[in-house]
Amino acid sequence: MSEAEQLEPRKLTYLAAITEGVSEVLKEQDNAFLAGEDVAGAGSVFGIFGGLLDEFGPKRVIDTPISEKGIIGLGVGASATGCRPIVDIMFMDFMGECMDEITNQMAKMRFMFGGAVNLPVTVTTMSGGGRNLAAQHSQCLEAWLAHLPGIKVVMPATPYDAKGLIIAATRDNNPVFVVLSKMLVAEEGEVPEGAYEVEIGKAAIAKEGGDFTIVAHGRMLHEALSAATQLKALGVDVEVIDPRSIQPFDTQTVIDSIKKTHRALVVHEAVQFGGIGGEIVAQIQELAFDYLDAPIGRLGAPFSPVPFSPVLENVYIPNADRIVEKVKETLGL
Amino acid sequence: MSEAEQLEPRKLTYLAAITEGVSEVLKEQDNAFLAGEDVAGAGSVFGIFGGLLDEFGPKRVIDTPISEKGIIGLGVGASATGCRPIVDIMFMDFMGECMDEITNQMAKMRFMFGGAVNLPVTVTTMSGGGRNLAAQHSQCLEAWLAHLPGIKVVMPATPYDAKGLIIAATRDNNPVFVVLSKMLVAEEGEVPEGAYEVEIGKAAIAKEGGDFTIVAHGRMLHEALSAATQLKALGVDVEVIDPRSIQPFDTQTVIDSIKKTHRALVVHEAVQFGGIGGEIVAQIQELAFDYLDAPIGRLGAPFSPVPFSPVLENVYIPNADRIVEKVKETLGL
Amino acid sequence: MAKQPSKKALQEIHLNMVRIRRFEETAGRMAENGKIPGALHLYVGEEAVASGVMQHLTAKDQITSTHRGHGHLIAKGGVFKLMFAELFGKSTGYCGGKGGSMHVCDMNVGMLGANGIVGGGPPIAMGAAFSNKFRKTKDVAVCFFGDGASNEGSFHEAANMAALYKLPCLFVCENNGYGEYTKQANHQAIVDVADRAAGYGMPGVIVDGMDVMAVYEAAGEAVDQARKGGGPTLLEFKTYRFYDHVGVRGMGLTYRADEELEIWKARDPIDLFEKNLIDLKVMTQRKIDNVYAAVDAELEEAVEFAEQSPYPDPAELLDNVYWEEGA
Amino acid sequence: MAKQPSKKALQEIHLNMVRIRRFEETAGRMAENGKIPGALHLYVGEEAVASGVMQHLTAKDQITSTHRGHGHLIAKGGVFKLMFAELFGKSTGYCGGKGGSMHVCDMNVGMLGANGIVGGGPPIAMGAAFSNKFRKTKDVAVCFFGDGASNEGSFHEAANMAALYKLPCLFVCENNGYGEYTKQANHQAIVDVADRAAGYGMPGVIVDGMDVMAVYEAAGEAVDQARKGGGPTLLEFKTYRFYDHVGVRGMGLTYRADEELEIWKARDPIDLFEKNLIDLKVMTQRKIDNVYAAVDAELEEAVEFAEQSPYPDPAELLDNVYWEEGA
Ligand SMILES: Cc1ncc(C[n+]2csc(CCOP(=O)(O)OP(=O)(O)O)c2C)c(N)n1
Ligand SMILES: Cc1ncc(C[n+]2csc(CCOP(=O)(O)OP(=O)(O)O)c2C)c(N)n1
Ligand SMILES: [Mg+2]
Ligand SMILES: [Mg+2]
Repeated sequence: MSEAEQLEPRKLTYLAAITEGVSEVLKEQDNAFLAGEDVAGAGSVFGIFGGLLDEFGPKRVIDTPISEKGIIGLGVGASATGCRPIVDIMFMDFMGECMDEITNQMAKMRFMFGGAVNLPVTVTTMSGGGRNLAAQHSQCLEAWLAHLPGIKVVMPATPYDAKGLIIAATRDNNPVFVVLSKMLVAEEGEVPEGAYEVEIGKAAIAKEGGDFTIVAHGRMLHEALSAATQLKALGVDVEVIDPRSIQPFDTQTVIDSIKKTHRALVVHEAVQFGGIGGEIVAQIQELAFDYLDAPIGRLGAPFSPVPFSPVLENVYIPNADRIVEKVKETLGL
Repeated sequence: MSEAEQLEPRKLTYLAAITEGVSEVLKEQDNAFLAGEDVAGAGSVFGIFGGLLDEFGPKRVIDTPISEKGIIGLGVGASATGCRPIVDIMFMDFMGECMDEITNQMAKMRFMFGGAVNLPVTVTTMSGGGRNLAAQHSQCLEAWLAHLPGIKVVMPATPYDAKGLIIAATRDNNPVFVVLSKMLVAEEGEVPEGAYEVEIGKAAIAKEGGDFTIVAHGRMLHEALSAATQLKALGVDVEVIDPRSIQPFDTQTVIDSIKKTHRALVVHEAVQFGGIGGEIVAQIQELAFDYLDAPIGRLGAPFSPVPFSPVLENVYIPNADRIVEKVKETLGL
Repeated sequence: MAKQPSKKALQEIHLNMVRIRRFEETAGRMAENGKIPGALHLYVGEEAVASGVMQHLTAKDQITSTHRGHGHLIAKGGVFKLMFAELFGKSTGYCGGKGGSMHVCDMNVGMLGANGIVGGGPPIAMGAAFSNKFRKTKDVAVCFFGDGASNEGSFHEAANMAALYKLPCLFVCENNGYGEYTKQANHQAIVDVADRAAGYGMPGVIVDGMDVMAVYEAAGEAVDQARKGGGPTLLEFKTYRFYDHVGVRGMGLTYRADEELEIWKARDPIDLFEKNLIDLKVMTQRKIDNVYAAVDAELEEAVEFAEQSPYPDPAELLDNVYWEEGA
Repeated sequence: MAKQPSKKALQEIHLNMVRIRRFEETAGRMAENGKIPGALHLYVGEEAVASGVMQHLTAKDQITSTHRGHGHLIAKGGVFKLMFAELFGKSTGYCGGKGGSMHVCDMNVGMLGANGIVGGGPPIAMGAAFSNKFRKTKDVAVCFFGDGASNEGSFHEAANMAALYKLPCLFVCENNGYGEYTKQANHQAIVDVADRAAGYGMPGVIVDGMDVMAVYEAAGEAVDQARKGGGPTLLEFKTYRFYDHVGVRGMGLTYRADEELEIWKARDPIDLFEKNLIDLKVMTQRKIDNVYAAVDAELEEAVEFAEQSPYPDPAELLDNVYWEEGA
């Protein structure tokens, strides 16, 4: 590649960034492999792992049976014995099939064994609605994972973060879940060539602003940014924070923002009740109580399963318009 | 029984109240049965179902294989077709084995089917630490369940509520989880004979007070009450609220209390991060922001699996002393 | 010995096969036209299984289904209008638009729902069978599941419990040789899923799933056995899906050869059966043509109904999350 | 053909059996005395299985275990001191007091942990076996699990994957006739768990689990096969636990007859083997007595060590939740 080309920042889709991230890992780490349902021959849903079988061969890119407990077991057993597996649970909705292996083995083994074992395993999975796939193929269940000491959970919202967090996850000696967003696959953004890391546990300030703080991860980051644009027109200068990492959670970055803006809204695609938003709000009000000029708002999905019909799904998933409404409500506009 | 004896309020243990609750249900509802691992011959752990096999026979009190997915499937399939099953997941820790059946079938079936089916199924399970059973037999995972629209979750803290909530759960036409507390089995309290219901979704004011609100469920209710006694000596008159029901959650009772006390602490045995406490705090600060004189405190377990060694488990599980400390901290005492 | 099907039964089976085939082809077209949101998994090629098995079931017998569930619902007595309306996401659909293709159900005919979770059905069917035995009905519960699903733990647990309790339960494996894009040889080391039956203590039977008479006969014995209290059977039907895992592409798929498809298409279950029906003089070609015409007319009407139907009112979103008194 | 064990091997097997037996009896006593918090599941009666299988394994071969895991750890090379300290909840224990009886482990000898989750082991062992094959070692991974655990979906998924990938993996079922308080006949309709093997495409072997020579022989063939790349085997050992599911009661249990226990005790695997050893002139009674004396001395020392050891510092609570740089 010529120097001129390299100067031009390279754009990739979220999808291509995922593929490239895994590819970098497989190049870098001899004991890494990718295993999951239809990850090899078919390149998984939407083709997020497309071409990896051709690049790395069937020894390192492995189709598994439809056996989620087996897949997580594969990741646990192999990572405990010298491999650095990436295992894929196709849709996050299927995590229920293997929550025991996640909760009672993967998350606890190191602690229960007094530190005698490391589990450098990465789990990739696709979350969220928006594709009319109904109640069993559209969920965001990161709150389950974040409640489990022993695992880390990241949710990249941009191509840059997708690649960088996948690489960071696989280099981490702990189990890390990389929760991807199925509505972002076509999203474009700058992605450097080669291997780089995005630090796990570090939020990003996606947009600076002084009047109001919105905390939003995954697909909701983009809705928040578009809401910020709408609110700008109303004279409200919003700061948008993308936690990127749900566990550990970068409380400090959020608190710093609120000390400046005094008002906040936490947005996620998951069901609001019991979602990770409650945790974030509870932390904020504890650590920045005296800085708050209004209650911290939350916007998550209503208390129902994800509906199939497009007209219902559209009103179900939080979006920029509803974020704007919520912010206006808080501000009394 | 003579009238005189009936006037004397009858005391039962939490354990006996559970057994009696299930017994009432099996007497009342012909299509009810109890199924689970070792519920029949052995009466389950601690004997919570002791004697029911003798009373109702093997057709209605059924030992199952060690197959949690099968057990929940049994509850879903049987309740969809005219039975009112009570199915038992011995320890709440094992719920991971069947989270798919809970999440994607039990909780969603009615909604996905547009209301075409009712699932009058009750799930009983034992939660919590304190018996040195280590990381895989001591968890409180009610936060997972509360995040799932379509199921209800109750956590009785007293013998009275245990019996009344089991009966209410089985009469409900929705799936209801009755999460019991393994440290409370020997707890005594008044329990009326015969069938009665405790309303699902209604909190109890376990102790009235005007200075400070503590919200605490399950085993933690008792720690909160004992903390309240200690705090009384310091001149702090604590109101203790037992939510009893986690889903639906009785926000109003909590808000009413806080409008009076202006300060609150939410306590649960589950890991604090991502626990249901975050949800409760987020709701309180939203609905009673102007009434709060201090940030709402939370006290849950630290961010680790439950340790085995008694000295570690003792510092792990929240207790009255730590509740007192937290309250004093909030009050600046 | 196996029951011989009556002429009427043969005609009903044929009708169901045609109903499924034509429904699926129409649905495929509608999906291409953008009328059906979400994912569509077609049953074309596997019609003999649903039709042959269901012929032995009454509306009170229950079935659980899969993501590829239209065929099961149709053979169980599903109504085209309600199906199309549901697939379109309309309020008049089976689920009021909340379920879609992967969740069509009809409790009135004992169809406990298509299921988006692979392996979701067996535990539920086992529970229904338990209920049948508990309530002392003579009803049978049948779960349909794929070769891929036979690798899920849920199948294992359900099969073990059904055999243990001798439940009136049928485990019907539709072995179409693939789980999504993965050949059976790449997801299990066995050739016959029926080999798993012995491990639960139930009979396992391997049947040509393209020959509806063979399906009918094998299912008849298993249903009889279950109804009589003889416990569950694992029936494996060797079959094939003519289209892609999801959507309507037939040929040119990267993961399977067109030649393979051609071999199976040469044994199209409907063609085979129609030849049979004519040979046996159960139906004439004209009568067969009339069946297609009638089914197509019904389909046209159903599509029209679905198209004319309104979308759900957004206010309905929170309905039926819970059962509510008086709701 | 089966390898004939050397005299040394026979003595090692015997030593392991005695070590397990005496360890468990001592632990039982300690639990009675209130020295061991939590739950204690004794392996007494099943010593032949762990000892016979483990004789074929090196410290680099991995095993996963169960809630009844002391025997597995001991036969794999576990150290009494570290075990007792762990059972007592002391900081010097295998897990620094964080795991206890149900989580003892020793990565240095390839013991990937006892497991409080029934069916927790098989997927992990399958993963370790995958890793062995991937890393081109010649190591074998073995999971021990009970008859009760064979009904968990996790066993099913792991067995299918191990057979599919032809992994160096052994599935060792310790069929002691009970899952907790439920007889095998009340938790599965089959008599032989080995019958499940065919459903995965692996051999299933039924072996007298009280006869350590039979265990040794069967395990030897399966381990050889696995090491040579021949794939997994399901070995079922018929055995019995002499004490209650949890704790130390032996007789007078409500869910099993004392007569049943007596029948099995008459075939105490250690008695049988010692008779054999004497008959074969591999050991004399005096030599055998010496083994007990040495083991008891070691146990005494180990208990003493555990008793003298400090409890963990509460400040250690949050250690090792995560791996941390430099920690
Ligand atoms: C628990 C779960 N895992 C994975 C999937 C994704 N998925 C949908 S269909 C399918 C293949 C199913 O194969 P099979 O059971 O053979 O049925 P077929 O599609 O061949 O009819 C997979 C893997 C799912 N829906 N649920
Ligand atoms: C997933 C899970 N379900 C239930 C239990 C409770 N439990 C502990 S041991 C046991 C019986 C296990 O039986 P088996 O596998 O035969 O082993 P054994 O105790 O006979 O050695 C049960 C049900 C558990 N620990 N984990
Ligand atoms: Mg298939
Ligand atoms: Mg057993």
